[in-house]
Amino acid sequence: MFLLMTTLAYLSWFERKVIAHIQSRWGPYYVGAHGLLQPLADGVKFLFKEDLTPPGADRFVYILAPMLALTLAMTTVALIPFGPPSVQWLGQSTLIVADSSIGLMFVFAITSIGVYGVALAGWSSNSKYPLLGGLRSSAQMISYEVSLTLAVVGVVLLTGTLNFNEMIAHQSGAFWHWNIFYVGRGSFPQIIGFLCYFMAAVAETNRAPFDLPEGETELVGGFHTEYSSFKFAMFFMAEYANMITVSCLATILFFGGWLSPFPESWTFMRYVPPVGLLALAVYLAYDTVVLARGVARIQLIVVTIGALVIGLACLHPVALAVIQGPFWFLLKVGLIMFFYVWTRATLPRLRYDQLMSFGWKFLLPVSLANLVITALVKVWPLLVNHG
Amino acid sequence: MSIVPISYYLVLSAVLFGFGIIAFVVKRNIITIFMAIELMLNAVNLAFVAFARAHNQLDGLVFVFFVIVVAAAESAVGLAIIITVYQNRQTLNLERINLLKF
Amino acid sequence: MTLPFIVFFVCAFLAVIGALTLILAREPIHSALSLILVMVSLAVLYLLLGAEFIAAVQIIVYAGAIMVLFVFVIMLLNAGVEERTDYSKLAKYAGLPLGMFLLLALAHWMAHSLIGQQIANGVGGTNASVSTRELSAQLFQKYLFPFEATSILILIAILGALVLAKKDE
Amino acid sequence: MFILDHLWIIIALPLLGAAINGLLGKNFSKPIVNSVGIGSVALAFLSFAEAVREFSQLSPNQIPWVKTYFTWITAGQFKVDFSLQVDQLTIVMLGVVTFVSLLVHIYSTGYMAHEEGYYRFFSYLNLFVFFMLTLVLAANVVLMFVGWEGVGLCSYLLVGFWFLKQSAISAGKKAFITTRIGDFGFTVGILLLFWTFKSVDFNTVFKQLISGPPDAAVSTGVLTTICLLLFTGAIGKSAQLPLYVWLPDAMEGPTPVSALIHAATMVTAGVYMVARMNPLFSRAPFAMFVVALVGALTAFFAATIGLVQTDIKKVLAYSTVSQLGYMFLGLGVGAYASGVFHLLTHAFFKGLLFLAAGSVIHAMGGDQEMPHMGGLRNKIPITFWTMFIATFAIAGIPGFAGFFSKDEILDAARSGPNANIWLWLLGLIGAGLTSFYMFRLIFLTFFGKPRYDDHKVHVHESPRSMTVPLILLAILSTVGGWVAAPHFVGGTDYFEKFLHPVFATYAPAVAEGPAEAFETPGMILLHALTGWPVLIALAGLLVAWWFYIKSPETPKKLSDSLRAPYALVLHKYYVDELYNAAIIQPLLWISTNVLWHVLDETVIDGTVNGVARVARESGSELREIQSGNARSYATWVVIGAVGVTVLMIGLWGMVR
Repeated sequence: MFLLMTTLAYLSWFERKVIAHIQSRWGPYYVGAHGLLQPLADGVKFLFKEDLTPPGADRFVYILAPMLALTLAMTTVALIPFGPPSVQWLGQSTLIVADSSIGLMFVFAITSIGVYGVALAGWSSNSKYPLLGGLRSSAQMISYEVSLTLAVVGVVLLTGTLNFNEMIAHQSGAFWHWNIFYVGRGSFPQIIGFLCYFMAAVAETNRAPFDLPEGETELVGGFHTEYSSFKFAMFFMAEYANMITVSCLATILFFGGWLSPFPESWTFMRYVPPVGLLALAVYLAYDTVVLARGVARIQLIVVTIGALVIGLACLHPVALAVIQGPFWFLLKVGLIMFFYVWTRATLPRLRYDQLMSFGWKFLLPVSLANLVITALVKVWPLLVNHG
Repeated sequence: MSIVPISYYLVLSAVLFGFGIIAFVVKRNIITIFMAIELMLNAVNLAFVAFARAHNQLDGLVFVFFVIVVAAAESAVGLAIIITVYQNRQTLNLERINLLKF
Repeated sequence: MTLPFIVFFVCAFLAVIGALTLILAREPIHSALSLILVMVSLAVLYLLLGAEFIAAVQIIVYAGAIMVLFVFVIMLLNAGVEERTDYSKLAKYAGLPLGMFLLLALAHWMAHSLIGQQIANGVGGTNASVSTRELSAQLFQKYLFPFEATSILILIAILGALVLAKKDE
Repeated sequence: MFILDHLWIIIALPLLGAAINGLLGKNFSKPIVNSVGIGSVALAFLSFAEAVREFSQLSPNQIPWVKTYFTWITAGQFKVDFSLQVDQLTIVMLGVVTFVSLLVHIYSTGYMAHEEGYYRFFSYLNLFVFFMLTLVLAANVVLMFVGWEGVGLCSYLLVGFWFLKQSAISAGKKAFITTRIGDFGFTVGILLLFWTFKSVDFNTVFKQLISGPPDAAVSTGVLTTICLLLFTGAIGKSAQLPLYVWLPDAMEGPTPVSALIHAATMVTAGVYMVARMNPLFSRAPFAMFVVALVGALTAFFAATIGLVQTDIKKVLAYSTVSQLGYMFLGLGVGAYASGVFHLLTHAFFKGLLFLAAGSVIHAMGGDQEMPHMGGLRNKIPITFWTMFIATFAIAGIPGFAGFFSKDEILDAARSGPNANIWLWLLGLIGAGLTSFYMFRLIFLTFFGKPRYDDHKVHVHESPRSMTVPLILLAILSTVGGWVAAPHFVGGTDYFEKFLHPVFATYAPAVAEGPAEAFETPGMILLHALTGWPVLIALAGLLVAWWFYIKSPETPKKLSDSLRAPYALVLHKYYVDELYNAAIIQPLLWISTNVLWHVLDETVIDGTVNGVARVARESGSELREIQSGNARSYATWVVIGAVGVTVLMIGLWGMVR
């Protein structure tokens, strides 16, 4: 849990950093080396800010909304397998909290409920901008959820299961076995599917360029305008949590989850994770020596040592075995997150009608077509064999 | 897993259904009444699933599936109707919408 | 008191509370929320009954789509507190008692229904959770025609909704 | 075996034509209508020819050739297929129908040229052909009945073709209703047939006749009843006593219609039906006798009425009736082949007569009264000659078609299996009368000095489209007879042999078929007597000549001297009046006083109004409930639910 929270927090840091660099700025820098303590500071700020509720707001709903948003957003993570079920700890696989035979559907179920958070928030704080924002964002989420699901169904067709682990197992082999690339008998590479999924996901999580509900310029921050301090933080985190969920899903569905991108035969590839960590450690060490001053230096030393220790620990065979899955998984997720941020940083915001027409008139048909083609390709061998 | 007697589920569904009916009669707001209907449907679904479980056969589940689909369609149309009614009469109170008069 | 019992009673309790609030709440949105509560707890019950797929569908469609629609309409029409009019004397006086009667009668009936007892004697005790595969097989073989029919129904519903909701010039 | 495998084509063609003309014809130009109408029938005729070719290649055990296309009706045991059948009889009828109707179509293009609703006429004609072919090809009674009613409908439509003319309309109605009386019997007959044999398929039924039906309860009585009922249908359709009255009135229709429907084809449907049902009839002697009797009487009476008619078409109508009588006589005495043969020849010469009459009327500019004619033979030679030949044929002058057929019938009546001398006598006299009134017609029309004034009427020969059919038919009425020239005139009697299987296959074991009848020793005597009809025919000729050429005043004198019988005959034995007084008036009275005033006004209206009143008042009470408040409705629903629940729990308690 705590881990998740911090991840979320640091996600914001990560984002700001990336955007900053993309926009050739330094981004958060002063709080700790590379602003590594920035999230902490933010958190503290959120906590100690005054929590005010707009008059005439429906208190119950007003409080309920952000909780709903955050809890739901984080629940989904429970269903995500971070590593192979083979990794056992106290008799049950540790890297997935709850393994359901139809995990995918549950994820969708929960995300679908996620709308309420937004909608209710917009409604309960009775003032028109939030209301509009709420309406818009919920409408947007609903309409994009359709194409999201459709895009995913393609994969479900290929793998023929709703269970994450089975899906991943289905993609085992090197990276050209992943659903997104794999071309084979009765299999249609889901590249289009992925693109649809990604766009839909971006919209689903109300991220730029689909983030009108929160368009500061027109809606003064959208549905959570009225929210302050910790509740706001909840929404904030919920958003990132959703991002994580979505990219995890993408990883699982299209990029073979925790599988290594390389064939089994390349055993030396197993040493990539520790080596990477050690490299990081080295870099940090260099930082420590050359750049950092004062508190930052101490802090950097800590981090460096941490990385060093972990990296070395990972060289131990058991740990090596354990680390494989999560490492690759997190790496892929990280990459996708990077994409996210990238898009946000580069693309301009759409207009609302554009957004809707894009969702219904372009995304939906395309994903449908993709689905149909996939189904045909899947069924084709049968037909041929019969004919 | 389910060592809870089916009859419990049945009673629960009965109770929910009854509440649905009461809401159906007592409430004045069209939307709420509509929700009451949904509630009844849900209760029935529960009974269905329970029975399906009892007989260890899937038909009940399939029927639940159908019920849900139909409910979706129905609510779509119903809400559209409600919106139009509201546009025409500026009220959601069922008792102010007395067009069904001879 | 084993785990299923606890889960069951918790969910049942929640469901009943939800139903009650549905009746008592004067804000439509509260009713909607309580209804959502009912649905979710029902979904959990489905899980308990081993109908995973149905549970998921229940949440996705009911809680995720239908109720969203409701909330939506409520927000759209900005439905406030409902007014307590009593034009219908019949409903005013007869409604509640009849409903209560029906509730109790059904509950009693169900409680003493043969099937309930028979299951209580452990027929349903087998904890095989229905696999989605079997269900879909049923759906697409035995119930293919109804399935298609419902799809058409949906289509019609969509059209109807469009026609109704579109602003007539 | 193309056509035989696709028999439906034959009947589909005219239907198609009818549909095209009927639906689109309004905007068609005449040539298109013609090509569609005639073309469809011509194609039907060709396919008939092809069918004959293929039929000739069938081995005897393949006959009757039955094709079942789909199951038409199924209700419990009652199962009717849409199945068509071809055997020799069918072939003959097919030939007659397709050929004559083809000619009539061609003829009509000339005759109807100046009429309103040209396309309508042709679509009706095609429709008629369609139904007639269905009737002929049907392999079971029900399908046959469809055709049967269909032709009735078409006859109604065509008789009432000039629906602005009151007489035409009423004539159409009369035709329809009178026939309906017979059809009622027919229907009951069909039901009884099914009830007895659990099938309506001809062949199934007939097989059962040979090998005893499932429940061996088919007594001769039942058979007789069935036959009589079916025969009532025939009486109605083929205008026999006592239901012949509609046919003369049916002459209100256009002449081609009279030629096709009321002379050549439809009216012979009854004959065909009886011939088709021969196995049944052969086993019901009494029914046979009735048939023969009715036939003979009709032949005689119709002939007598024909004597004094002045309307040229009426004369022909009555002669048709009497000729049909002959056919039934033939059937009745067991000479099915002869009956059918007469049907064939009659189709030729009577069709010819009507068409010629039509041409005469055409020439006279629509006037049908013979007293207004006279001396036309030079004006319209073709018409004259063809009609003359036809007259010879019908009068039974040796060598012409009618001679053979009629003589065969008379012979059969005299020495056939169930011969009856009295019937023979009736027939004989009838033959004399026939030749008399026919020649009377000829003389009145074509000989003597013109009794019309040239200024008003300008007589002209008809266009080729009308004369060609005349000539063709004339040829056939001349030589047509020889296909069946019986042995005793040295003929091969091909026709007899051809039809033999139809009537012999299911013939009862005891009574030997008519085919053998001619080999009986009585033949010798028979030959001696064959002179009789000839003589009497010639006698008729002479008398006619005497009356209307030699001394034209004799008829006047005669009619004056014996006024009563003359009037009697002139007014057709007052049959119409009789029916009017005996049936129609009482019916009217009952309908007005009982059905209308009592039953309808008091009982039915009373009930209806009472119900309405109850509804209204209870409604005005109940509307209080309709408060328009949906909540109340909801409550009502709940109340209902409670009721049901209480009920069910009660039941449940009982169940447990």
